[in-house]
Amino acid sequence: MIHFHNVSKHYDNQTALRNINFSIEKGEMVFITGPSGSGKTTLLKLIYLAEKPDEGNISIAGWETNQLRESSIPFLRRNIGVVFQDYRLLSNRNIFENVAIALMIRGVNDKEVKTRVLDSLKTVNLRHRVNSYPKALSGGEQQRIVIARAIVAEPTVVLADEPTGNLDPDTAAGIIRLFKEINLKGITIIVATHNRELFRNTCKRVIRLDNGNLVGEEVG
Amino acid sequence: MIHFHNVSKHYDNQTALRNINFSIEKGEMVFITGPSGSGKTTLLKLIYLAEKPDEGNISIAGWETNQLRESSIPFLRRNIGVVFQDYRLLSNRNIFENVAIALMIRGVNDKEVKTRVLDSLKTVNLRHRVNSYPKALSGGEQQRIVIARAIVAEPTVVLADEPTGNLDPDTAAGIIRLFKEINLKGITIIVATHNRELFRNTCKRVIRLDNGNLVGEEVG
Amino acid sequence: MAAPYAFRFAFQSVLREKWINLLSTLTIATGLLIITFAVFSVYNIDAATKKLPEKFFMMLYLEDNLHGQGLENVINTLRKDNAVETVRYISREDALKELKGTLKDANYVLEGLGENPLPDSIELKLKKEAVSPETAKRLATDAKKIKGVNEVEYGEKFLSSIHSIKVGLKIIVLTLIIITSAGIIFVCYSTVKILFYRRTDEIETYKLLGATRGFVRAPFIIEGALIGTAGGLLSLIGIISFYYMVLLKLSLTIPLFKAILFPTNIFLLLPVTGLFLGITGATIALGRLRF
Amino acid sequence: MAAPYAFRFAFQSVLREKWINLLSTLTIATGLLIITFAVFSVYNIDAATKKLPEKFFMMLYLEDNLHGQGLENVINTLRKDNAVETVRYISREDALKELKGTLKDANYVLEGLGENPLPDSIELKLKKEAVSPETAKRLATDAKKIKGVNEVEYGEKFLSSIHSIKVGLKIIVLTLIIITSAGIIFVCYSTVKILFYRRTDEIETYKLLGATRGFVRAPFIIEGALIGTAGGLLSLIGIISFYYMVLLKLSLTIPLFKAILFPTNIFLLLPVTGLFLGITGATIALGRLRF
Ligand SMILES: Nc1ncnc2c1ncn2[C@@H]1O[C@H](COP(=O)(O)OP(=O)(O)OP(=O)(O)O)[C@@H](O)[C@H]1O
Ligand SMILES: Nc1ncnc2c1ncn2[C@@H]1O[C@H](COP(=O)(O)OP(=O)(O)OP(=O)(O)O)[C@@H](O)[C@H]1O
Ligand SMILES: [Mg+2]
Ligand SMILES: [Mg+2]
Repeated sequence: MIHFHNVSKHYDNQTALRNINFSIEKGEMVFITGPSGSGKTTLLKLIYLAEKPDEGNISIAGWETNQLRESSIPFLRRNIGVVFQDYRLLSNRNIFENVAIALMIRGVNDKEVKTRVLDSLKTVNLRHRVNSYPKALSGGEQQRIVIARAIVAEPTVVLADEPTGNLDPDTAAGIIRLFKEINLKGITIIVATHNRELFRNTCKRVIRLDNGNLVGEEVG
Repeated sequence: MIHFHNVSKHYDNQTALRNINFSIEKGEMVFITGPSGSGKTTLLKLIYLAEKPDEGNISIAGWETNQLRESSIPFLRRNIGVVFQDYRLLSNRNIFENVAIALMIRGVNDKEVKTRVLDSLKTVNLRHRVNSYPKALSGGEQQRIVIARAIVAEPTVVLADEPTGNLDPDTAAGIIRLFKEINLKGITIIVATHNRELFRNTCKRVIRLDNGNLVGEEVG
Repeated sequence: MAAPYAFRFAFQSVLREKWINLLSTLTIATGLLIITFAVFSVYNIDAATKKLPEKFFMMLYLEDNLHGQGLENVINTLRKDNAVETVRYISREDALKELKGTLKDANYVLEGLGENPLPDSIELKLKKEAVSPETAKRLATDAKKIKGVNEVEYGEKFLSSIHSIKVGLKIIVLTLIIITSAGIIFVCYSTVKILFYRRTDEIETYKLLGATRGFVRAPFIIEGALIGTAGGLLSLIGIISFYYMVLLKLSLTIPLFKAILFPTNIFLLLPVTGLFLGITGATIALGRLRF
Repeated sequence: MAAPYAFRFAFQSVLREKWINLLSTLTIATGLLIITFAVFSVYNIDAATKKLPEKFFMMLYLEDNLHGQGLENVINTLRKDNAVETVRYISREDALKELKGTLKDANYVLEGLGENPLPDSIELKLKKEAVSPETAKRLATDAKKIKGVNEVEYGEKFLSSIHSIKVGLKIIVLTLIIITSAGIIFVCYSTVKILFYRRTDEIETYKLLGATRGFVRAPFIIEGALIGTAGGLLSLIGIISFYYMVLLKLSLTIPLFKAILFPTNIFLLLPVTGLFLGITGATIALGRLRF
């Protein structure tokens, strides 16, 4: 499903990733961990094509990303649901619309949008805040909206970047349980997190980054 | 130093805090914990006067906040360093300027600004990123900048709202150690967090909120 | 299809930022109103100066007692000239009558006159487009060569000053209108552009969620179109109320205003211009979208 | 003191968002340029029409053989009138000379004349500000009552048409300039306002960090002042280049342009107007700051 071959990524005078090799198969659930600034977000960005690798090849669902035409990028992204570390909620749209937009982009009709958005908000326990604006939500509530938006369109891959940074342990555990359920339906899930609690005893693969290097793999 | 007397805060149709009473003495270090949406951020906002209580009284350093003239608010805020949960970094200014602004506002001269900002960036291990812009930093790096900005002006109170949500356990522990050091100098520190690891074995007061109610106090 | 969402998004966006959108709309309206006034002034100045050449004529004084064949010969030769519009024969008697009319209250100066001292003459009018100092000079030289023509007279100074007023006014007014219009169009465009800038975050989010170029662009362009058209309609309302509330009332008391031409149908172009401005501004503000 | 920071912040902000700031600057410059052209046109039209009343005069025809005391009496009575500027006595001999000059080539009509048929007369010029159909009528009636005055003549029609042209032009031009200036000033203000809106987040952050109102406002207002002044200077450069590159060159070939008045020193107001616009726009855009 996802293959990194000798991938490196440099920013100006900063090396974010160095010679990374790994594969993730369809239906897998994988954790990526490492200290602050180790390259977790960069690795996810390479997958959802927000950044291009400086060296090496990445293939996603059989596509070589560096041979992809620019106009196909949106369609590839529609198979990926992303929980952005910085949320990327639209401050001028309410919660319903923020989640609905993921479906609207895919051309889903109004009626289906409504039921699916409300379902998705229910899974993150925020159905009652459907008409609020992002600013009126607590940090953790905002984070759960982002999670709802990432899964509402039932993508084939979910990338979650520090999805529980603002959630208390119980809510966080609930989110991981949710990811596991989705994973059981065959959806590939990649979670970048520094929180060891999340992958402890999950029996899932954990890829460990440090300072841009892949330093090891274990089972959580 | 900080006294809450029967304080309640309601948003539109949402009760964020209900009948809260507590006192924090000068030089204390206190944790506030509770699940997502329990009112931690709201409580801190009442202290730094970003919100007004709907009922009850709050006194800070001897000032009754509801009797405070609006023009004195900036001067009261200058005694408080805040780590905002949503960072509030200025995207059009580089890291140096983002931290320096806390000193500029207080009228510190250029030379002192420079040494103090660099010192402060060193404590959060980001001195080398002094010329970067917030967007070029990882989530955890941004969070550390916010911490640097909160402490750079050596305020008498530090309010930290989920200051380690994007930090790995080692870095997070480092930040708590930093807060403890500052606290030893007599600075009052209030940390709102859902992360139990932070206050475990600190021997500090922990105030527990749930759904807007103060449900208990313990020692971490 | 993305179209219905695009319209909904655009309308929502217009409503949510209503104050700043209203400001842009008013800016565009004002801009178009000013252009319209400028065009309207040019139109009227042009109409007014167009009539000036009609007042120009040349006088040919004929030899005494030129009749029949000789006179016809002169008239026909003149008619053949491309620059000539009308040829009018004025007998010495008619000329005296005209002179008396011109002198009016002072015509007792002619009372002592025994015999009519005036010659027969021919009044030439030139074609409007041919009226110019050069043509008049050429024609005068030619006419003098015709047998039977004694002398040619025309307001040489009058003509050249009229000519320079016409050309001068045209240059001034055209310069002004070109500068003004270019300026106003730039101002409107820049307003729309400033209005849409700093939406990069919003656009970036749409793209990362998998939106196509069309999906991202459509709401912004529709919003620009709405703002532009609204501005155009407002300016149309403005110009029509100006007509009914100012011009029409003034023309009742001051006759000069009756002469002002007001081509209302042309002003229907305003909403279209607004639409064009809005769309162009938004499109250029969005720039090239890269994924 | 916050002042040095304020300036530094403002300059940095101008540089960082240079394109959009440049756009606003150009917008203001264009706006001011257009106002200047408008004012400049009014100024010239006004100057041109001011000379029209100078051409107006009234003729008083006197009784035959009015000399000495009688003539002096008439002249003194006229001089006492407030509306009168000059009183010129024209003897019948001078009048004939003038008529001959006017008829020019056609003055052979006077050849048959034996005795001079013209009367003595007085030419009255009115004070510029007094020239109006009403005053002329009143003066004519008064003058007729003076002993020795036979008849009063003046271009009644000429006067009233000149008058309506003057009043009409003034109304049109003043309406246009008021509308245009109000419009342009609004446009400039709205540009600055749109430029500064959506900075609420930045302002909120400053406030939460403990900044006073002055600290928050100063950089924005200085930035507005910079943009406004730059716009004003640009328009000044524009107007001066227009003068040297267009007007001066045209006046060499087309004499009419020599008559155009160009009050360069007034245009020095432009940067000040720009400054004022920038500051006002920014101040209003910031609104009331609450903590
Ligand atoms: N746009 C950029 N320009 C320059 N450097 C960047 C940019 N984005 C990221 N970096 C740097 O690349 C390194 C890796 O960043 P990345 O965001 O991948 O870290 P991370 O593992 O997600 O960290 P965190 O846990 O703090 O979010 C960091 O040092 C960061 O400062
Ligand atoms: N501006 C607002 N308008 C309406 N409701 C609000 C507003 N701000 C906060 N709330 C609500 O008040 C409640 C308490 O919010 P608060 O931000 O204090 O929670 P929190 O304890 O900080 O949560 P988290 O750990 O998720 O940050 C939440 O239910 C939130 O939705
Ligand atoms: Mg990250
Ligand atoms: Mg919070």
